[in-house]
Amino acid sequence: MTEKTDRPGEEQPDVFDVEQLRRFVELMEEHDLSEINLKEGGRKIRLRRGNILPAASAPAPAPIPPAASPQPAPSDSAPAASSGDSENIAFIKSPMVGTFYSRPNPNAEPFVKVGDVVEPETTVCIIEAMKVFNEIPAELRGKIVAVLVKDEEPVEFGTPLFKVDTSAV
Amino acid sequence: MTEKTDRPGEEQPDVFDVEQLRRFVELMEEHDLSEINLKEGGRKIRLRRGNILPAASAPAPAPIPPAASPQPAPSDSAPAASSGDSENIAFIKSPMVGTFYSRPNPNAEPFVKVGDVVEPETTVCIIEAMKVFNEIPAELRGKIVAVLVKDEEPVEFGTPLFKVDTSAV
Amino acid sequence: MYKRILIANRGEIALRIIRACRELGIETVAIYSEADRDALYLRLADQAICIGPPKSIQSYLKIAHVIAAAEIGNVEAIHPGYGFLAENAHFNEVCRSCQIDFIGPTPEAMELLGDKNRARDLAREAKVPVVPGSDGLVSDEKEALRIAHEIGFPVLIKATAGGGGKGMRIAANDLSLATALTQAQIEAKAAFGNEGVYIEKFIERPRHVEVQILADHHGNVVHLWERDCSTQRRHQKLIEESPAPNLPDKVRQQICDAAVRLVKKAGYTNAGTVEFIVDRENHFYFIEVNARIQVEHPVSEMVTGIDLIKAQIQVAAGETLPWKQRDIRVQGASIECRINAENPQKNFQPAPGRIDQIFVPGGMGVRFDSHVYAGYTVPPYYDSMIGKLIVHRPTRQEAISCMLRALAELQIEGIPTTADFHRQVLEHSDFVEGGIDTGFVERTWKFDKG
Amino acid sequence: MYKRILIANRGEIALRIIRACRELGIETVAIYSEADRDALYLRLADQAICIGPPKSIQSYLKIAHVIAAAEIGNVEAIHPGYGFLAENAHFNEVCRSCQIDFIGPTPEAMELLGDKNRARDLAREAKVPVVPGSDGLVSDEKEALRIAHEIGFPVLIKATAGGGGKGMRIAANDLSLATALTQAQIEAKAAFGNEGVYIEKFIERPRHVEVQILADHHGNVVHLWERDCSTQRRHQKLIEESPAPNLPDKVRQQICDAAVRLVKKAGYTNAGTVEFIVDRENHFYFIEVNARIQVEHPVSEMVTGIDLIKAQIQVAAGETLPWKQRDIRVQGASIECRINAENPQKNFQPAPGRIDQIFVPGGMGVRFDSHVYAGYTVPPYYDSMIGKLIVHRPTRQEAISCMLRALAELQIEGIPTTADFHRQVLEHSDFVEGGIDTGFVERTWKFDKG
Repeated sequence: MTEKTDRPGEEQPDVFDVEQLRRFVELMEEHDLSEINLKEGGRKIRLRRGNILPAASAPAPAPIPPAASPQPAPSDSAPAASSGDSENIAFIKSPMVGTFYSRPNPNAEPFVKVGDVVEPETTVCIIEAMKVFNEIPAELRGKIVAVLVKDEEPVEFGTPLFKVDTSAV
Repeated sequence: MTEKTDRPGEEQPDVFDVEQLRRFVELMEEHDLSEINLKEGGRKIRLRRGNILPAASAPAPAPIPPAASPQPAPSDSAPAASSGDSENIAFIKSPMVGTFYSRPNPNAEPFVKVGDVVEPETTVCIIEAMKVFNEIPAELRGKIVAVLVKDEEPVEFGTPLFKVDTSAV
Repeated sequence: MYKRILIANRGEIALRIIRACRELGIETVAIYSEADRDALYLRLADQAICIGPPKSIQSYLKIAHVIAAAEIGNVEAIHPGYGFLAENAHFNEVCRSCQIDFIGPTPEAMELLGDKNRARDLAREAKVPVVPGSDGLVSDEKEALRIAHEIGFPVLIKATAGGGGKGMRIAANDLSLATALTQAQIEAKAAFGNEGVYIEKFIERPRHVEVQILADHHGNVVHLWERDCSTQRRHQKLIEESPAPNLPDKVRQQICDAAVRLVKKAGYTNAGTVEFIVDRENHFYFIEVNARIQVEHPVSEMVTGIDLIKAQIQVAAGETLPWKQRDIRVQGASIECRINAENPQKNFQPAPGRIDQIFVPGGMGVRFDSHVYAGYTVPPYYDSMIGKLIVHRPTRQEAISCMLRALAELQIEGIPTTADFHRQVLEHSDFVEGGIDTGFVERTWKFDKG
Repeated sequence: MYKRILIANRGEIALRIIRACRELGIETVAIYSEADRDALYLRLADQAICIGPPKSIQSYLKIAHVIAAAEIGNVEAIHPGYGFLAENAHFNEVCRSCQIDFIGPTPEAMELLGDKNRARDLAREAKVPVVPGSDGLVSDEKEALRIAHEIGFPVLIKATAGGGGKGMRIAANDLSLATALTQAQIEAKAAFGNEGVYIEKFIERPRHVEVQILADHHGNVVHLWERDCSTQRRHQKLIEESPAPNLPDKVRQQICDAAVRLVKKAGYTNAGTVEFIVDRENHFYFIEVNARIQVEHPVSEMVTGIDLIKAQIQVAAGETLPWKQRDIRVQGASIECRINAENPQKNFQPAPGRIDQIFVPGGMGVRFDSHVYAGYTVPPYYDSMIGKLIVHRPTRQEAISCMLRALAELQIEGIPTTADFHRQVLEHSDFVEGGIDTGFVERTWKFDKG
């Protein structure tokens, strides 16, 4: 941002701002980060959470194969949309258990396809549960990079449905 | 307080501000942080909490008091003589379970007392087991610094009997 | 028999049901909230489906999500366990409308027995004793006296709109009754804007005795004898046992027969519990029916040898009960201690957190039903029970000795538990002698006011 | 009754004995080698004494050290468990000379039964069948034929100086007998410099059936029925059960009666096991007596409800057996799997090391006797058994289902175990049908040659 500030500008909180740190920590908790490392010029913030030696303190799961969940379990707990592995990649996740439909009816076009740009209120799919067809909004803005679930596939709460590039808009 | 701060603005707390630190620590406790590292120009704060080392992998013993062993359990497994806490301090340990006698008979002088210099073959005490009186040799060379067991006290295998300064000879 | 069922619960009871299913060769679908994602018992299920965030209201209590999981899991039946949706007649109805068997009673039987007044009426019809009292409201002293003389002192005057002890008075004789009546009416009026009160017999130092019932869909009802659950704190059961100590055989038989009569009258099916209070003279009074499996079911399993969860599933699938009443005999004595992640020093405040280390008790006569392990984190969202320690020995005295040694063995590090408090209770002479009442724990141990 | 006893053993059996003592109100002194210093079960003892370095020969087998520990621990009796000094008649003698009760038989009975020839003679006197054969050496073909016809083919020709299968031949008829005799003599001569051979009946595909005995010091002897331990690999028992499947009631009764006759004849006291082999026609033959408690004792405890370790202590202290034979009834079926820290993929090579994580099976019908826990390191100095998984259900079929689900639950990380191999055995149709023989495991699974 600024080239060289030992001296933060008006709105810029300094590194010792507890409220800012609290927001970082909440961010870490929300996303189960173990470390944050920030540095700009002489300013540097580094935060670490949890056990330092994770191998010993967090035993690996039992050797039997994990109970069949059709999709890989998402690692964070944000219910609908949250940032993914890279800064600009996010996922639209299923807010409920049910069956995924990419289009309003078998003869229609899909709600969205790769390359489409979605707005938060754009309907991206239908999740059917108990005979109710729930239209699912994107809840974020970005470009669809991948559709992760096939038509009529069952999805759990939290199953990633679409991969979205949020920098592309 | 500090002579030369990069940017000691009026309201800006310096790194030594206890109230600020207290808030950092509260933040750490609240969120189970193990470390905070802050740096700005020459200002730097680093806080760490909890066990960094592999405490997690070696669980502490159960909370019930350890089963009564009359002496503190020695931490190494050398049977008779081994180096102690300092390089020149060694212990003569009991090579068997039994009852400790410091003297050949109740009217005699002790085999050794504090200040005596012992040779490896010097008899330092008797351990009685099954009515057999076993003369115990020092098995090292040094000056007796302390007698760690009282007459007729029971000893286990490995119980330290004498503290010996091996540099004193 | 079912091929695949869904378990609409979590923790030890979910594991308990998975165990029964594995032994029966039935596949299981487990559901879990995000807070339970890492629980090891999920790995023992054939499929595990995440149904929502940690809060129960958004996950384990969310009927639409549970049903949707049953649909995508392709199950024939749902076992609700205890708590959560287990006694929710609406959920029970929804299961039926979706053609999924609910492993429990019908919605109608559940609703009937869930209404305390209707259950009480039903008990009267089935000649099951209920706590004697006025049939309706009592307004004047004369009527109050007549009723009190009829049912015998001491009597309890209770506000019809009441709750929390407000508008409640005990009267031991004619003189105090008049005062108590007026006071209760004034207090009730002030507290609830309704001065209506009624009178019932005050049962002093009652024991809590309950009868385990099993009923199939072919008209067969058996009981698995009784449990004594008098060791309570704030109406929370701490220790349960079977048989009830010092209960005369004749009374035991009468209570169990009464429970069967009531359940038959209600057209009840599957497992259930009929709860009674028993006074110092061994008169018993019906209180309510729990239309589900209960936490304390293992003590009945131990003394009868019958696996209640398996029986629930078999009965729900339409099988006939394989036992006649005469086949069901009590052998020895069984005790259960509920091990809770709570701090007895701090008024039993729940203490969720990470279990750093655990040594699980074992050996002759010991059963530990628990989903926890070293490294497991007890989440703060649900109840604090982390396991049930159950013993079964030939005599009650041996069962107490066995429980004491098992409690000493149960080493849990990282969070406080109630294990040590249980030891104090089990070593108390009143408990050892048998027949304590429901007020025993609170009279004997002083707790900080929470 | 004793106030304080010493446990001259380690691991699960030490914990088993501590458990029994705690329930009886007896104080315990545990001994340990430096390799076992951190074991949690030591904390359950009232005193723990280090008696030597890791190697058993310098610690658990060192009589002087064990006795010295008993002296400084001020105990009245020693329980030897199994293995180590449990069947050492000299140790037994030393205990007596030190006025410390040995919890087991007298040294005389131990010595008598420890000598296989004397035990075999005793069995004949007690009219207990032994494997038929020549009374002494056989040198010519004519005599060999006479004996073979007397005892019936097939017969086994064995070198008197033999061992390891050398000088051993099986003959199924007259023709092969002549050849076999000559070959065995030549081979024996070459291998041992002694051509002496004898003949005994060859028992094809035998089952291993053993009878649990309890005898007090007042002439009372009872049996706790039989166990089947035919699931073996290299003469190591893997799975034990009670009752023996498919054993006719009449034979079961005859075997148990024979065991009692033998034990009475030997003047035996305390717990013991009389071992038999049973052929395909259910003829049984005495093999030997194990003058101690055995690893597999829990299956008898489960089906009879009798705590054998407590009984051992009570009998040693001079109490009279509280049961008559008619009081001891078998209920249901019990199976035990020995869980060893071994790698079945590598010819069951012992695999000591750290147990990073363990989930202990529980629930209805499951007992796990083990001293291990998450973070425990299995030392390389002793046998590889880390626990015994035991189930007890109304029928054998249910017991197998229960064991299979318990084995699936038993999650151990960090070291390989035999748990999965047990599942294969329990799922094999020959095992499920009951009545496998001692060669079953080695015939059915091919192991790498170790």
